[in-house]
Amino acid sequence: MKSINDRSQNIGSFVSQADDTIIICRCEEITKGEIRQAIHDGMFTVNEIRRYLRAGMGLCQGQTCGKLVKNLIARELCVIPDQLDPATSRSPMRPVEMKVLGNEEVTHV
Amino acid sequence: MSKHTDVIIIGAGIIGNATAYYLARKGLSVTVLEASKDIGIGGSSRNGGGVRQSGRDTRELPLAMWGIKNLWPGLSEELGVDVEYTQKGNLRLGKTEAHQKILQGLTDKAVACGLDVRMINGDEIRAINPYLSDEVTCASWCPTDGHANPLTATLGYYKKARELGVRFITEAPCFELRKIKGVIRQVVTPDAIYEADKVLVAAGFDSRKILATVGIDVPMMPLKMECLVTEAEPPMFLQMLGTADADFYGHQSKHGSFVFGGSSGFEHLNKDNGSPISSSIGASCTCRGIIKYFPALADAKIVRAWAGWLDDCADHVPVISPVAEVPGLYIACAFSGHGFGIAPAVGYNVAEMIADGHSTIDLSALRYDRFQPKQ
Amino acid sequence: MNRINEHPILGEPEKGQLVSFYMDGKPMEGYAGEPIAVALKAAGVMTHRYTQKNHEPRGIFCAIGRCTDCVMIVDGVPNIRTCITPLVSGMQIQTQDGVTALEVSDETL
Amino acid sequence: MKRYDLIVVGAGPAGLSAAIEAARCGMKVAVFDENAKPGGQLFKQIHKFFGSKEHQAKIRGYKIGETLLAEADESGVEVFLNATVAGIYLDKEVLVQIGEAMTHFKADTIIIATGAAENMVTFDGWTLPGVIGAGAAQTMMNLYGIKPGQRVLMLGSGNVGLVVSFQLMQAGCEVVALVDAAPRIGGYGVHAAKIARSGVPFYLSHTITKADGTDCVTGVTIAEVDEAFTPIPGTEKHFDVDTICLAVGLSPMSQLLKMAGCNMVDDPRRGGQVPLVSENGQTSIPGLFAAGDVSGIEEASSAMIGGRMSGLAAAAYLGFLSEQDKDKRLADLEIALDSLHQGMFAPGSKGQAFAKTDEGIAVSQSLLKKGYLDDTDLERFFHRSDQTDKKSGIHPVIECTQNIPCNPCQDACTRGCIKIGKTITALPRIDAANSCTGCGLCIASCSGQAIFLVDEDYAPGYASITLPYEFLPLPQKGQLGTALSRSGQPLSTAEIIDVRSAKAFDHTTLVTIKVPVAQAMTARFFKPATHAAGQ
Repeated sequence: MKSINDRSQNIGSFVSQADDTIIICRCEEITKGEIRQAIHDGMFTVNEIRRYLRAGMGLCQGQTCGKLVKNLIARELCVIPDQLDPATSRSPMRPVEMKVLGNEEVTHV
Repeated sequence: MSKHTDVIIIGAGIIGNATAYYLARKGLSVTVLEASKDIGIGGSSRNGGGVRQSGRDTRELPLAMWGIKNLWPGLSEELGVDVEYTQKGNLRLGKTEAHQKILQGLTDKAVACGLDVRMINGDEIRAINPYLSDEVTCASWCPTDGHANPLTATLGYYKKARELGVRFITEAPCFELRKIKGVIRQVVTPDAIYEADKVLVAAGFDSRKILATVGIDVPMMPLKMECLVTEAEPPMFLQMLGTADADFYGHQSKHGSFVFGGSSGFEHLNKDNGSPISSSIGASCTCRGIIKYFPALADAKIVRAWAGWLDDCADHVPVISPVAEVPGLYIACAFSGHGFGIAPAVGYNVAEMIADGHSTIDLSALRYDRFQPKQ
Repeated sequence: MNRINEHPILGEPEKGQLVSFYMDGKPMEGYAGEPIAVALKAAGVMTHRYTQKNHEPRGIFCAIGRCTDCVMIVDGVPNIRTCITPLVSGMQIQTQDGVTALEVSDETL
Repeated sequence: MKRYDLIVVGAGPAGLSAAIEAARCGMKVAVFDENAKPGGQLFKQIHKFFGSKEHQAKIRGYKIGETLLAEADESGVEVFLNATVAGIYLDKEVLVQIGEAMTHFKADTIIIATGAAENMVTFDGWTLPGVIGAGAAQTMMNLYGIKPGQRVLMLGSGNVGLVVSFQLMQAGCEVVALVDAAPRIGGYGVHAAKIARSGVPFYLSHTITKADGTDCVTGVTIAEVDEAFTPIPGTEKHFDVDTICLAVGLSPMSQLLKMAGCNMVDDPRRGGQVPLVSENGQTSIPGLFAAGDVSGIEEASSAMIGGRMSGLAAAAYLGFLSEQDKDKRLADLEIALDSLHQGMFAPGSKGQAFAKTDEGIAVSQSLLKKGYLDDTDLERFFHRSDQTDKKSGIHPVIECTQNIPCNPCQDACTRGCIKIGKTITALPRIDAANSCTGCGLCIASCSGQAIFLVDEDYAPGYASITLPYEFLPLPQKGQLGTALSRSGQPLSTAEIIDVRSAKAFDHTTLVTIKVPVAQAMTARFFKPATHAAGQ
């Protein structure tokens, strides 16, 4: 198993590909090329890609692109996808209006 | 690859990354060891993004003022990453006489240090930010404050440092610091022993445990804080916001989403399972606080909430210092929730401290030994 | 023409009351209680929004409220997931452009 | 704070089954589901289920859903709909959005049964309106009575892609092609055969290279791929479609488990990020269980068993069920689950290519590549002694050539003509000693629609073929049309000589056509003269 912990390892230089313009993160409109470039900038984890590019940080919170991003990183780093952690799961699981989130129903047993 | 470099930095947060970058720029070889799997996963990416001078302790204010003057404006260009630095002022809001008193005190102290900050009334506040509710009656206003994106700033420093040859190793928690012949020399991780002439401990709250291995203590406690972020909204305002009561703070990001931090008041009683999971009430409390100040945001949807640990110092001011008992060892931790805005200045000055033995800004008020009994 | 009037297995679909709503100011009809997206689909509307960065059209994608691609402005509130939001008589639905309503010229009404 | 013995998240097959078992043990149970309708995917599944009686085989998914809901109601389970779980916190606290408020609940046990989310695949134009998930198509057609489009291309030949393609045709859409990058059809051959015989072409080792259109999909280009799944230039084919449907697998929707702090693992065999669980679905957090697709992608039948198991385990955890009773009941469920886990499509055999059936017969390569059995396959599968002995009079021909867990045909035949035996993945055999009455119950009971009644002696020079038909409008007796081959090719004029509907057939109409006797073993579908099937 190849380790992704050494961030100085040589992963080759960024070479653009024909399909780099394809959107991966539909919410934030982040392309495959941008994600591949970010990996070559040293972003080796799903969390780092997310924070660097906003991929997976839009309205759907990466529900659609999560696996795509993970597979892209794995391919670019030549590791198996299982080696990479998915992004952190965070509440709320679906978008909630502030007035609703702030409106806590108090029920007494 | 040799495991010896001029400097080892423990902790790949924004402090560690910025220091690594400025050290590399001076030509030093640097290794950064990060305990977790991700770069910048701690407080660096879990804060409200404030880049402010107002409301600060006078001991750290010079760093904040110097960084805003000298580093923040050119940072995006320097790092090649948009750190979204926006200098459109900071409103610290109050609703009551008690608030007014707190704000006035902070303002007076900052003015004495030469900061352009003043108290303004409700009408003046709403002239700056028309979305604020009528309940807001006073504020301190510092027009040179602002905000930036903590995520891209932290990773921007990482990217640039990496480009300059800094070696970053993740999942490398430091078990032990070791002196050889009285000076710092080794950093022990589960997989390897790394060697350097100088070591900087910038590992947030974990710094306490690491420093203890060479008999040094920084009195600090972990304090959980929670943040939340909305969906993208149409542009509303550009100021950084805070409140006298610290019930929330935040800003609208370049992306359009609002990033707010806040508290339920129970954070100091936190119970956790080892990771900074959000509490079940934190986000709700923060939302209620925000809506009172910004009724217009009631319909804004929260897309995620997160929690993080502050390394809260006994006197709520950072420790940035060389360690006399362990030559070659340096500390930059205990930022107490104020770290992000001063991070570039800290990195720059700590790099000077390590490389040159002195720094542009006098940091002596932030020494680690300030907690020792007075003689 | 998109409605299934009779299904070989499910028979006749259950429908709510026929109500009117407005799509970018234009009156349309749908069944109360069905998702807004279904009423729009029946009326032949494919584009629910245009994206912020590239101004590209988006419509129904997951149809279960997860992907957030079908969001529109409903009664003035943006980012409403139309695939899971029930249609109510008189609703004002607007095509979303980035995070605000698409400007619709009077001639198209 | 409102408190329950058990909180179940997700009112799908696993969640409801878990809740029912737990409530029957005396537990106070709440189920939260973010949807307006309960049942999860069951109400979108209008095909008859596979398995055996204990798995509710030959019952359509939505009917199973109705039964589960009735059982949940009867056993006192509280089902909260439009109730979105925002988060799970320490001490089994669950924060739920119900209406315009957030409500805090606590439970002594929690079962997460949030199911799965669809995987996606990217290509030029995949964000255009008109490109949708297969699940979206099902939701639109089967829950809301609306067609996703008029002309559809399906990507993905797993069971979801196959089943939804058939459902699209049932809803009145035209499926122009079924495409998969894999060299073999991933789902059940019987599902593929239903689609192939109505004329839908399969393009294996093909992928979508581009969706055309500026405002919405107006067409699609596919191309053949090489072994590295790279499109081969010059192999492009274009189709005018308004809809592209993606059915490229599912991933467990396990975010809540991760958020709750369960130890997780990325297991490709289970579809992605799943919790580490013990046998009955208990995660690394005591009292917190996972059931159904969220702990590993399978199908609804096994999800229901898995749900029941975790419901019983939760009951035992809180002392509502003795350890002995739990062990006994779990052992029975284990057997039921094991029987679903046999054969060529067992979870452990994923991606494996079988050369021979369990019976030692070489599998049909044509079925795997084109979706239908070819003439050489007939030789091996149906001209065996057990099928050919019966040449005169009406007799069943069962075109079931893969070891899938299913046996309703055996129970359906009251005359004992059809034998499967104890292992439900065995291929059905025809017992020629028993005579067939032509009742047709076997046809209607076959979830794969793979049984035909053939009578070579129907009339001089003519054979009759009775086949399952689930499209509208129904053909009328005397109506003329075209007999189609297994690959959907027109063979000859066919006349409808009988149309039978019955409650026992459950919406599968039995249509008998008259064809030249030479086509007795080749004609397998009927296309009305005036319009295409299903339109």
